[in-house]
Amino acid sequence: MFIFFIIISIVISFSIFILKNKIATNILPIVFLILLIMLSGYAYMNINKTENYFFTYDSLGVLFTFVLTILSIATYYFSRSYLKNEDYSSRKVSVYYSALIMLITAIMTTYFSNNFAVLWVSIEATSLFVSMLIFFERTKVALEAAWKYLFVSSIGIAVAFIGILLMGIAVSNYGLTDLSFGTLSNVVKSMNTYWLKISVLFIVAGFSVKLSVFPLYAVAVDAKTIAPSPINAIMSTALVNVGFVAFFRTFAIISHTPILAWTQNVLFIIGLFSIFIASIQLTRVKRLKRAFAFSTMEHMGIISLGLAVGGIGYYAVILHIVLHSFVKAGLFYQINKIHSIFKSKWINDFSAYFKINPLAGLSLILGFISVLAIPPSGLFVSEFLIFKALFLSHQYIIAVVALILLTVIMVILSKIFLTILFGNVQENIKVDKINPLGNIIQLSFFGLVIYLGINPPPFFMDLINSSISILN
Amino acid sequence: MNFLFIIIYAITLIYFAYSERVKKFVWLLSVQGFVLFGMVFSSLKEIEIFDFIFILTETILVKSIIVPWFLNRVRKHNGLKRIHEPSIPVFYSVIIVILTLILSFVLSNNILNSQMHTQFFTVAFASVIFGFYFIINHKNIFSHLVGYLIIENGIFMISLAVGNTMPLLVNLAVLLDIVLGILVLGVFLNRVGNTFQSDEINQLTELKD
Amino acid sequence: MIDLNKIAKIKNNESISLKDIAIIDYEEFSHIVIELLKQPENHCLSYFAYKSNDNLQFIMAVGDDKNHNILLLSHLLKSDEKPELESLTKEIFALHIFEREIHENFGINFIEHPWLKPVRFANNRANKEMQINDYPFYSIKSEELHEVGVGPIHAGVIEPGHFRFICNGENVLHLEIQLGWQHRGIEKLFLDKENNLQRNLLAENIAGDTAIGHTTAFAQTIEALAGKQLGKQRHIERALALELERIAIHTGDISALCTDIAYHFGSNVFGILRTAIINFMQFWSGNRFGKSLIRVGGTHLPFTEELKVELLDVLSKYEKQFEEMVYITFRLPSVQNRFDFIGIVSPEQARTIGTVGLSARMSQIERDIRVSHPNFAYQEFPYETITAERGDVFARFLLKKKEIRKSISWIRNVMENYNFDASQNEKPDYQLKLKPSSFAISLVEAWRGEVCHCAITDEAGKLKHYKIKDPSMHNWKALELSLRNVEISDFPINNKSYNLSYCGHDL
Amino acid sequence: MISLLLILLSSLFFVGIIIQTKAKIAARKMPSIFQPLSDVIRLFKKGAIYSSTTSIIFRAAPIVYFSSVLIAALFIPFGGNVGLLSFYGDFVFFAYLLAIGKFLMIIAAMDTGSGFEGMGANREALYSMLVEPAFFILAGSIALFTNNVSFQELFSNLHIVSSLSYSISVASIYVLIYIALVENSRMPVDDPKTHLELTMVHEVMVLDNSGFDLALIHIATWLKFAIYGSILANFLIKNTWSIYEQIGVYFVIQIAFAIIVGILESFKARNKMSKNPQWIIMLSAIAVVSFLTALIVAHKIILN
Repeated sequence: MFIFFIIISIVISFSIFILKNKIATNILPIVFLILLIMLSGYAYMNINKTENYFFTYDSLGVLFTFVLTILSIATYYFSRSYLKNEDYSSRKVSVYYSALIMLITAIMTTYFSNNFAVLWVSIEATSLFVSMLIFFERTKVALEAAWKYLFVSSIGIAVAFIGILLMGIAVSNYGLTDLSFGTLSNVVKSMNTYWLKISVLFIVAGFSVKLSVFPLYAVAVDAKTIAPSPINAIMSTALVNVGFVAFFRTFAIISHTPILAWTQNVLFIIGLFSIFIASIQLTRVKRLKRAFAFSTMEHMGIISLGLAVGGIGYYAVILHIVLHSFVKAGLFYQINKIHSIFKSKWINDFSAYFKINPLAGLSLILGFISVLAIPPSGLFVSEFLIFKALFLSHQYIIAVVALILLTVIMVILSKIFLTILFGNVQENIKVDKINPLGNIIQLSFFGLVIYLGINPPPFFMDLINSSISILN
Repeated sequence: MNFLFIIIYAITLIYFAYSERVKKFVWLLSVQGFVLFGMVFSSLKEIEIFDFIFILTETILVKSIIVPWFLNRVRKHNGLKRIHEPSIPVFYSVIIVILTLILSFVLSNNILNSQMHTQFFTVAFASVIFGFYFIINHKNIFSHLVGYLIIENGIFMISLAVGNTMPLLVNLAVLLDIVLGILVLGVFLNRVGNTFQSDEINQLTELKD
Repeated sequence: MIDLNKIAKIKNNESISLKDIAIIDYEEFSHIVIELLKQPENHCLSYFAYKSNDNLQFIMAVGDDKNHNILLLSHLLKSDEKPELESLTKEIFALHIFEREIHENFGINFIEHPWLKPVRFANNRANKEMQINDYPFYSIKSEELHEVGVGPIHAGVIEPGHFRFICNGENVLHLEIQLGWQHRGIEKLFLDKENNLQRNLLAENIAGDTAIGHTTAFAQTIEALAGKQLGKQRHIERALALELERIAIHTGDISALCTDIAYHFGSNVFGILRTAIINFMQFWSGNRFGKSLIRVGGTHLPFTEELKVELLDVLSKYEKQFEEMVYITFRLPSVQNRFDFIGIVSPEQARTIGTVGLSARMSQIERDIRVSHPNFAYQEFPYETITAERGDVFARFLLKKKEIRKSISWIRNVMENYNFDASQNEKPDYQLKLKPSSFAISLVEAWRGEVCHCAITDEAGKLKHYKIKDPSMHNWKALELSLRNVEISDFPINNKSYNLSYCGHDL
Repeated sequence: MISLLLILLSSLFFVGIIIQTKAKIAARKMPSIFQPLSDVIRLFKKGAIYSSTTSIIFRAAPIVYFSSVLIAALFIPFGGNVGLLSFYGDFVFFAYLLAIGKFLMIIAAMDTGSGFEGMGANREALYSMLVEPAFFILAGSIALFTNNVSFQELFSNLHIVSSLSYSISVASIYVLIYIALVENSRMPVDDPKTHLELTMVHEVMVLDNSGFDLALIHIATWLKFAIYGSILANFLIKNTWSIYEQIGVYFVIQIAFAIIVGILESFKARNKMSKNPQWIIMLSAIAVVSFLTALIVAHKIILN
């Protein structure tokens, strides 16, 4: 089934690319979305089923697929308005959609792959398609960002590949020939810890490009600054989740080996450094998207901490990343709106958004509350759980330092939000007819976050719990 | 016989550190491709026709013919300067590459694993480390691409050392990486060359706030 | 905007009555000069002073490269006035050398000139107390720096000149060049000798490697003063000789550059090739440098159809070997490594110091008399300027090669389209009657750059002042600039790549 | 004894062959092969002139330089025959003997107080310093390879059998040829023909030497070339050959070496001065690689 999905997606993407006409760009993406919904339903039905040898519908994958499906639908909606607003040629539009469809397919492949090689190949594929989308506007800056993203993520992925190869040593010791996660987690236990440590370092450092955490955070931030906002919504959420999947799978393999404690320390370092760098960088940002890119980095830092601390942290981490996906997506859709109203990308050019567009202002406030993890945001619940886990495992220093840094970030982001929301209306701002549907989608995202945080439905909890069951 | 190729590979790394000419970089990459082929060929225990064809395409065709040809085209298309000035003087680069090689040989000596061909590690580590150094050291995009390819060659050798039992999957990954990476990177490089009128990396600073 | 109507305008190789050159006061003069020279198409050809009834008359010739005009400006410093003028150098740096020369000759104090000192220590210098031995070199006081002095006597067989380097280790921070050891008082000799043949011989010896260039300029100046119109063929012959001289010297330079980087193969082959060309000159004129070929008012050695056959033969042989050797040399990595990015003079710098000829063209400045002020031959057979981009030694090396090719194709064009007529043989006329109280100017693009000769006659039609400007005057400064932040061991190749004239500068 | 005779003999024509090769390539008339010899004889006939600023060092330097090179020549073995002097670790002594002579030349150049000579001495000192590790690493790797530490035993135990030992000897010969070029101040490091003081290295150092002293310096240079040529020859000569074969091959190698030098100098431009250090360190780098190879061959590094 999954291999058919990939083939059909490629066919759809390719035909959009070839046909280049309005009908294709209007209809085919919808066909793809329907396919996506069907696949996520199918995956949920056949949970833990292995298909085509390389793919397994495991709970984490299914959970993320749900998120991706919802985001894809929203992204499609906002992409339409984005493309219409700027009035791009049908050729560019077709490139946009075909790349987007391939990106979503590649992301799906990473979620479901049960094998390091396939995971690695599909992550490589995501960088290719993302860089095509980053370059979409064809400006000098876009080119710069796309080039840097492609180059550094290629290097990051090469580094990760070295790690995977080293892990392959363990497998080859047993005369096995596949790199599936199941096999690996069975054999690495008896592997030389020295080599295992090196391989973990390589893998983590390499995939940090995708998770946009320390050490290779910079290019992802740059890319997110430049990419079209709907793409940004995918990049900061589903693509980051790809990085998380890679981290998580590696961690799952390691979790039963003697180097677990060491790996946890590595993750602590990554997490703390990411939050620290994000807070430093946030003091200097001038572009709105960049601010949010660093906010993503901060959240991913928290997730690393949660993954490192374990226990209740595992649950919180999955919850956090799912909720973060919805919040960030909603915010990026909103940023798209802000940019098109103020015709600028710089924070200093924005003011009095609340007066100009009250409904959007309201949803921005809600997003603001959500992203800063202020109750009733669901992120508050997950963050609270992570810090609780930190304190429970006596990581006081880390917890306190992280909290202080989070406070700093909160202050800076609040300042940015206040600048945008209030102040005097600028003279040259003309507001077009406001379509409430977009805001409703965002509001429903933020509502979903609150709902999932406070009262998670049982199937959702089940998925999370079964995802983390391999860790415990 | 295998050691001979390893030694030649080590010497190509030294030449990479030594030379500043763009043409030389491309040429050296091509040589490395042939050396890699030699390595694979001499370490093959029995020749299976499919494996053999695959390796032939990957090393000779891709690494030493297509990629250098493509890079040469990019170089000419963008009218790159003949010399790429590194930020660290060549003198120190040569010393660094020597140290890297020694380190890498000593490291490989300490690996005790009967399953691996530790001989490949000797230059593979050096190649990866040097590739990173090369990227850091050079200021321009084209050289970055070259550095990336040096890393790729190092990875290829690690996969030779490790992937005795599972060559196909590993090689497929490397091949995909090279073809997609280089073609797309190259296309972007062309565009960068067209847009920025210069191949210096310090031109690419508009993104910083 | 300035009113250009007031300013006297002539073409190249023309004369004008002195009274048609309006004398304006210095303030207006400076204003006009600054306005003019700020435009990139204008550059100063010559600026000199001469004694006229105890007063000092200054004349400046500005070349307008776009409209092919030469603008003449003049101002007067009365004998009772204080010998002081506001320096124009601080606005137009290219004038520094002219003001220094006037300072040398007449002791005029140019106020706020950045580095006012005599160009050379001529016999007829104004301030006899200044000695060349206590020449004020620029110096930097620092513990880390040291000075290296080279010359005036050199290890190779070259002319005298002193080079003072201020170095930081192997790197040159500053180079100052002091010339003037070669001063012969040529300009004065032109006035002393009454006979045009004697003058003609003098012109051939202004600079040995530019014999044709200087002699042509001289002959054209005198002919302009006499108002004599030469036949077409003479002009074409002169241009032909000029191009042959260019090919020969450029080939020699390429050979010498190869020698300096110890590429002996190239050095030898290009040396041999140069011989082929100068041997043809010997065949034509009896002298390898073309001396005695160009004479005032005509020539004893007209170019003939037989010579044409011979020349084409020589050129085709030359070209074949040249192309082969060029293919090897210019691609040789060790040669490229040696020349690339060394001694860069940026287009802005080159424009500021007012370089001419090859030194200007190496940094994208299209300054070429053959195009901007063509004489008859280049009007009939137009020449296109070629420039190089980077302004480094390699650019100069490359430009020499390209100019050789261009010259050969120009000669071929002439050979194919012009039939030399043996009946047109004007003999030299040394008794030409010069117009009284006139000014004449002649510009020639010699191989090194523009050669400018100016002459002024008195009321009786005798030469009153003769002014020679060799392109080296401007271009030595380019050498100084290209040495900045270059290793001292790269000085020889820089020097050779310009191959500037000592005697042409010293006069 | 025989090796000393051979070195002396071959030194007579070595530079002559280089000059002849270069002349041949440049399509010029060749000077006699003994032209350098007659130049030196002419110099011997002249008296030396000393600058008034120089001290005893300047006068002593050429003699010390010459004798150090001459003594160094005594260490060179030939085929199975031991050199006149030979002891445990003599190649270290050999290298420092040459260094002493060079050192004296350098301070003698400083002694003249001329700016140029100081500059040249400075450059020469730098290059000698850089080339030293190359020589020692190379000697070390051959010592490791053969398990011996004196010249004679190094060469007599050198068995080139496997492909790796071939690669070691190829690398060694390559490095040795270039070490010889650097030590003798030839192209691409230095141009012996140049007339430009600013680019000179060795030539500018001996600018103030004249007559007898200059002749000694010239002869020392020839000897040095012949010494390096002999070392190269020792690489290739097999002990099992008869003595006549060995002598024949020896001269062939010496002549080939001279011709190679001549060809190198004709078809290549010299290095940029700032490129020289990196060019010389390159030799050390290649020597290191051959050292690593020797380690593998000697099973000091165990790889599978």
